[in-house]
Amino acid sequence: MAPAEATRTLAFVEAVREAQDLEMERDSSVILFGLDVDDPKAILGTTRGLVDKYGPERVFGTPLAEDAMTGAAVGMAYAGLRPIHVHIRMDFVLLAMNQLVNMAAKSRYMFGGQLSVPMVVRSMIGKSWGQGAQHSQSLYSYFMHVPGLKVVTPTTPYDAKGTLIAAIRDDDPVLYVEHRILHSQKGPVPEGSYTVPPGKARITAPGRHVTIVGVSYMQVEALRAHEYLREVDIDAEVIDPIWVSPLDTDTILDSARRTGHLLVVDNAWTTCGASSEIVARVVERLRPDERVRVRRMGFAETTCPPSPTLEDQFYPNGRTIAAAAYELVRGPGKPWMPVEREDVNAVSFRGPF
Amino acid sequence: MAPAEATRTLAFVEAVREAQDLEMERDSSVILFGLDVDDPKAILGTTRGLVDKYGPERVFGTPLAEDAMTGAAVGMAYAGLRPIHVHIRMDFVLLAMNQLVNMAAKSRYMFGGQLSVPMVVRSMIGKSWGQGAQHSQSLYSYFMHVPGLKVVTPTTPYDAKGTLIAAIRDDDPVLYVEHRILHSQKGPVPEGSYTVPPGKARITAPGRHVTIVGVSYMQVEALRAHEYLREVDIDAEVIDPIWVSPLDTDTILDSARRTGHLLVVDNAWTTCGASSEIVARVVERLRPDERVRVRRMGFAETTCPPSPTLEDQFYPNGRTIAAAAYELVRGPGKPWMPVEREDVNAVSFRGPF
Amino acid sequence: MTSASAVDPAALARLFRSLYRIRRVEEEVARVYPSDKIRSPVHLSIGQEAVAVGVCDALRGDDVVFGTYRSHAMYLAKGGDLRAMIAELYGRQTGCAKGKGGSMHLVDVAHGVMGTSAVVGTTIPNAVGYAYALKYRRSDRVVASFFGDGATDEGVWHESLGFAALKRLPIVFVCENNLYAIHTHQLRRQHTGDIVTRARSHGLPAERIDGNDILAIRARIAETVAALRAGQPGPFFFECMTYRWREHVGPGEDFALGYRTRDEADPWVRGDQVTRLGGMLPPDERRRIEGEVEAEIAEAFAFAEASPFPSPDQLWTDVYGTR
Amino acid sequence: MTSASAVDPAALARLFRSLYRIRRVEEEVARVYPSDKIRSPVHLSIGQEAVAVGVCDALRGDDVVFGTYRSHAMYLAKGGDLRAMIAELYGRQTGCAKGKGGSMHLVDVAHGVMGTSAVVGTTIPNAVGYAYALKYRRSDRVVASFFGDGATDEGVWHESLGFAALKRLPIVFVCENNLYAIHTHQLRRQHTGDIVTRARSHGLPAERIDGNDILAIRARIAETVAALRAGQPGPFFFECMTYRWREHVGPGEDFALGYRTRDEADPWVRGDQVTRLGGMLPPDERRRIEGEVEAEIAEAFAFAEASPFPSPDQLWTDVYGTR
Ligand SMILES: Cc1ncc(C[n+]2csc(CCOP(=O)(O)OP(=O)(O)O)c2C)c(N)n1
Ligand SMILES: Cc1ncc(C[n+]2csc(CCOP(=O)(O)OP(=O)(O)O)c2C)c(N)n1
Ligand SMILES: [Mg+2]
Ligand SMILES: [Mg+2]
Repeated sequence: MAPAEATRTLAFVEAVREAQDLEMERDSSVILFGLDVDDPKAILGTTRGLVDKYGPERVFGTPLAEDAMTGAAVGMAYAGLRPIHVHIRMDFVLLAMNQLVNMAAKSRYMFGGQLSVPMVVRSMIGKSWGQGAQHSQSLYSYFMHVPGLKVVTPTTPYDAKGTLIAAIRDDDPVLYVEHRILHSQKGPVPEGSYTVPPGKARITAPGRHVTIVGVSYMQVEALRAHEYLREVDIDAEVIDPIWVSPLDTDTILDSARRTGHLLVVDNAWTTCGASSEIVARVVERLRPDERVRVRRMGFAETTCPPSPTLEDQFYPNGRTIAAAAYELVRGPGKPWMPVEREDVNAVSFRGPF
Repeated sequence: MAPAEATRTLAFVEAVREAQDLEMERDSSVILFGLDVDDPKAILGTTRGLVDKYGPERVFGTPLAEDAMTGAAVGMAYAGLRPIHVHIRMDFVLLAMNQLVNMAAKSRYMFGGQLSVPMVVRSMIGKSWGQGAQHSQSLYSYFMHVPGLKVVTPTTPYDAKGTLIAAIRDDDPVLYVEHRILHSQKGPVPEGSYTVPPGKARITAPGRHVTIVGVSYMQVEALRAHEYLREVDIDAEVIDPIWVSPLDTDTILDSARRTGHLLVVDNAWTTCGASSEIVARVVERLRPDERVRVRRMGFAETTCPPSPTLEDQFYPNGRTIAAAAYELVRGPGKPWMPVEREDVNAVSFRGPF
Repeated sequence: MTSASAVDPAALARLFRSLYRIRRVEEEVARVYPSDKIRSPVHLSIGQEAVAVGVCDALRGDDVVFGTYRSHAMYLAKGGDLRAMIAELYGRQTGCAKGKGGSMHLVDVAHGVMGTSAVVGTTIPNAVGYAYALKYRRSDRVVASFFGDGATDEGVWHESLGFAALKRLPIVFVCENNLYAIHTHQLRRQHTGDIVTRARSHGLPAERIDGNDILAIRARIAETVAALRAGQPGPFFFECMTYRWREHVGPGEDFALGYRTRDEADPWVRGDQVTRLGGMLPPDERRRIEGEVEAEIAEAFAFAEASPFPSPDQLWTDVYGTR
Repeated sequence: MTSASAVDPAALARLFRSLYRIRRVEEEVARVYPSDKIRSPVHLSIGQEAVAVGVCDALRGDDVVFGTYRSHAMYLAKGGDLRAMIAELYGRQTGCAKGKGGSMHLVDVAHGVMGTSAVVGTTIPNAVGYAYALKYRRSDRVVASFFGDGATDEGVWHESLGFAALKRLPIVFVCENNLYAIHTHQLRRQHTGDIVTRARSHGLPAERIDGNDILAIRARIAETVAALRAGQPGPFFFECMTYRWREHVGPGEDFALGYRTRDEADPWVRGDQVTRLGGMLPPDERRRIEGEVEAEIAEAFAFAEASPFPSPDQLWTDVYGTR
């Protein structure tokens, strides 16, 4: 579906809300539930007004019962509904792994195509303000690992809306991963319906010297790195995969071939994460005569610490990404680290939780 | 600890049993539990006799309550015990993800070193005889992803015993992953205690032309490929990582540098799996002037089908691995596939379950 | 035991046919098994058929059921296609899941068999979600969720009952309590064996039906389903006591293992519902039914054997719906 | 309410000190919060202190407790170090978790505070496992497991109670029922609010203690712990009714949100146990205690402010024990 032109600026939160609203208006099989979706805070505003508009049968809070509620979503999907199940932290999805991996992912296959599971699981990655060990994880690689699931990590309000509409209409289970820091970001969002369908990445800044893939919130930091790198005449191409499963390897591979350097920055641990997958796919597909130098960045291989001095080091940021890209392009031995700039500033976060 | 000399041949199952027996004899803090560990089948024999020897307080079956029993193991470990928790299928560990990832992995860190979690989770990967979608998964990459956990995938009776003893004595949570097809394999196993400590891979067949890393059961198939490849004068070096976390990148990197070709064969899906991690680590560490051609193999990117004709294609095997290694070394365009040989035979499996 | 006079002859014949058919299908599976033609773990319901048949006979064709890896009985009782089931066990293209499910994942959506799972407890919340959808759609259809006593150990059982009670869903929970989870007796897993009280604590009516009595089961489920269709809020819970005659998985007996005795089994075998209902029928009607069933079974096994294995490209289909 | 005469004066003073200290620490946290010196989500127990203080006063120093992200009260009541707690909230190296835990992961093993978790329900089985270890070691120590009404929605709550009952473990489960999980009332999550009956269905004694009454709580827990130490088998379950005065997370009130009313809160505020116990003390003893506590709190905040942040290399320590 071709998007209408964007005549307005919306926050990410609003884009999510609107996508759900439009789809619920359009299709009575879409229902929305999860802990606190109907409470006064309305999941950071992403479900604001929906219970009033669609009633408590279509929009409802649940008991604290992640496993059963995920299983219920699967059963609703069997029955022809299109449930959206919301978790305010991705960390809680660990309680729902059995249903997601053993049932949602496998139903279509193990029932020989007799059943399908058109459901969406929305979950949010936390960061900052001392949320620490259990409120900061980005576990999307778990779902990339398993055939039968799709995973999307939108980073702009435009994509937030378009991918959510695509996810709701998709006949497969989709993990829709929001980053709390992105929630407040604003951007152009067309009115009406449009989809940003699975499997297509976007070049968010064209460049010649190095390809930087930024996943989820790290897309923002990758764009900052792009700015910093201009200072040293490095022209970075930045790519947002948007959907990490199915993953658009072609766009990334094509870019890496052109620049000869690939830096994948993930908002997650690198080990067995999206960054290792992207690197592996690219190098595996290079022809014998091709070379691309590669590097991954992600969370430090530690638990996430709440103390600000430690947390600063836990995450990659525009400057450390720029430094890594510099080293990749110019070689080791002459390190460079940009000085922090006001105009390439970090977003800060102090709740709400 | 230096291993005594191996004067006997034991089955993998027996090696596992003996490791537990020795450690329980040595240290009263070691206790063993899980569904059916005390039943007549004794987890394929791996817990045979232990309840009689150590009593029902130290060796006990549990309710079907994977989440709470994993949490209980964490609490026992806090209290100074060294619990071994057994799952007859790794697929069931999906019910225990919250405790493993949010508590076991993170306790030491998030409690500032005040608590530690010396526990072992044994779980088994199923294969064949139509076990299908939910009895065949190898989810170890989930645990490689998360700092604070260790993961071991032994493939010989010798390593089964030595790594299990190391895991029990380790002060961190260890996922000990057994493959059902390996359970019946026999090999030399020293009497008495010895450890095969974390972080050291083994070259199981030296070679010059291509490095084949085989993880878990795929180690057996990699060794078969090694045999087939002799037919075409390709001398494959085969490596068993043994511990996938911490992973011995050095040994693999060193080999890949020598052979110039790296084929990683995992007993799991490739996407965000151990194979993508191994490939990414190796290529990331190559110097600008070095080249290694890489390729991954693993489960087909589908759900595991029970029907034999489909299952055959789902898994890599000695012949398909040899064919892939051949292509990697000799280049595309002249494919070769060895003819099945009796003397390089597949193990077959028909239960017990 | 519910007296036979309460049941009309047509129903009696129907129930007997279903019981006998399931028993004989599973005996045939067990007979064929050593030939390695069925390369799939089989969890037989022999001895337990009365629960599935009693419950499903009280359901309508468009009602739906959810079960476990031990669901041959439920599948057949609900009307699942016999040929497709045997072909599935044989791993053939013509199987109900095209050879991609196996014995533990029987399905027949057209007849309301909504899927079965190898992971204990897993289909219980699926059934609850389906019931939510029915209520949301103002349907008068109902859901039956089958599971073993072992599943009641799991947290998800509680969560599922709690949510079903909270939303007053049109679902009947059916616990097939055969006293064991694999080889472990219920009382070695639960401090109190009183499952009904635990169910009730979530705020739903719950009762136990003793004696593996098909007529009692059928009567109570029929009343309950009628109430649900008439708009009475659910859910309802039934614990049906029963007994597995064969080993947990596989074709044989397992008394030699020592975890249970033949003495324990004896009263259940004596109370066998196939024999009981057979005895309630006129002998020639019984013979006629038996003959028809035998022919049907022979034909189904022949069909399975003659069916092709899935072609290699089938590995890659049914992974995703939208590409 | 349990009458004051039943409690000796020393105990009264001790309980008041503990209540007052927790109240004032949290008020101080709330006061400092807008300065952004505490960069950590805070879940205050203000209004609920009586449960933690009543329970912990009945425990021995070497008994252990497990709690939730809302555990300032439990931590302090059990004897957790105040300075280390405030430093942890400030993210400092001197914090109880060296700045690696934050407000939601308080710990003080030397004083039996065995850890708290941000994921609801998660420490309940940890507490059960610890109790298993105590029983295995023939210890006379006991475990108290604290959690909210929300945690009783979770399957793991049932699984944990079931296993504790099966193994007769020396553990006291303490449900702090403040009627809400975040903004959602218990009766919008549970068809019946009768948590005690659900607990009991697992085969353990369970009772409800109304009115946030610290003396009643302390008396019942003391009796229970004495019985456990005397060898009576556990577990025991208590549902302690209480009420959160402030918002779910953060320093302020939240009546403006509209999910609950001041009218609902009023009786709880009138029954405030800090005021009640303060009123039972001789005025100058009360003033002396208050003065000492204020000084201690001021010192603890000053200590935290003066403490260094963790050095960068601290990021990498405490990930693994054995390398
Ligand atoms: C979550 C989970 N844990 C463990 C198992 C292993 N297992 C397979 S069947 C079974 C027993 C289940 O007993 P019950 O629910 O009573 O069903 P029955 O086999 O008696 O029909 C167990 C423990 C499993 N399949 N799933
Ligand atoms: C497993 C899980 N699900 C959801 C949440 C989000 N959450 C945080 S606190 C909370 C409410 C818990 O209520 P209760 O157990 O009654 O404790 P209280 O906050 O009232 O002390 C919820 C739902 C969580 N932290 N963990
Ligand atoms: Mg059973
Ligand atoms: Mg509460």
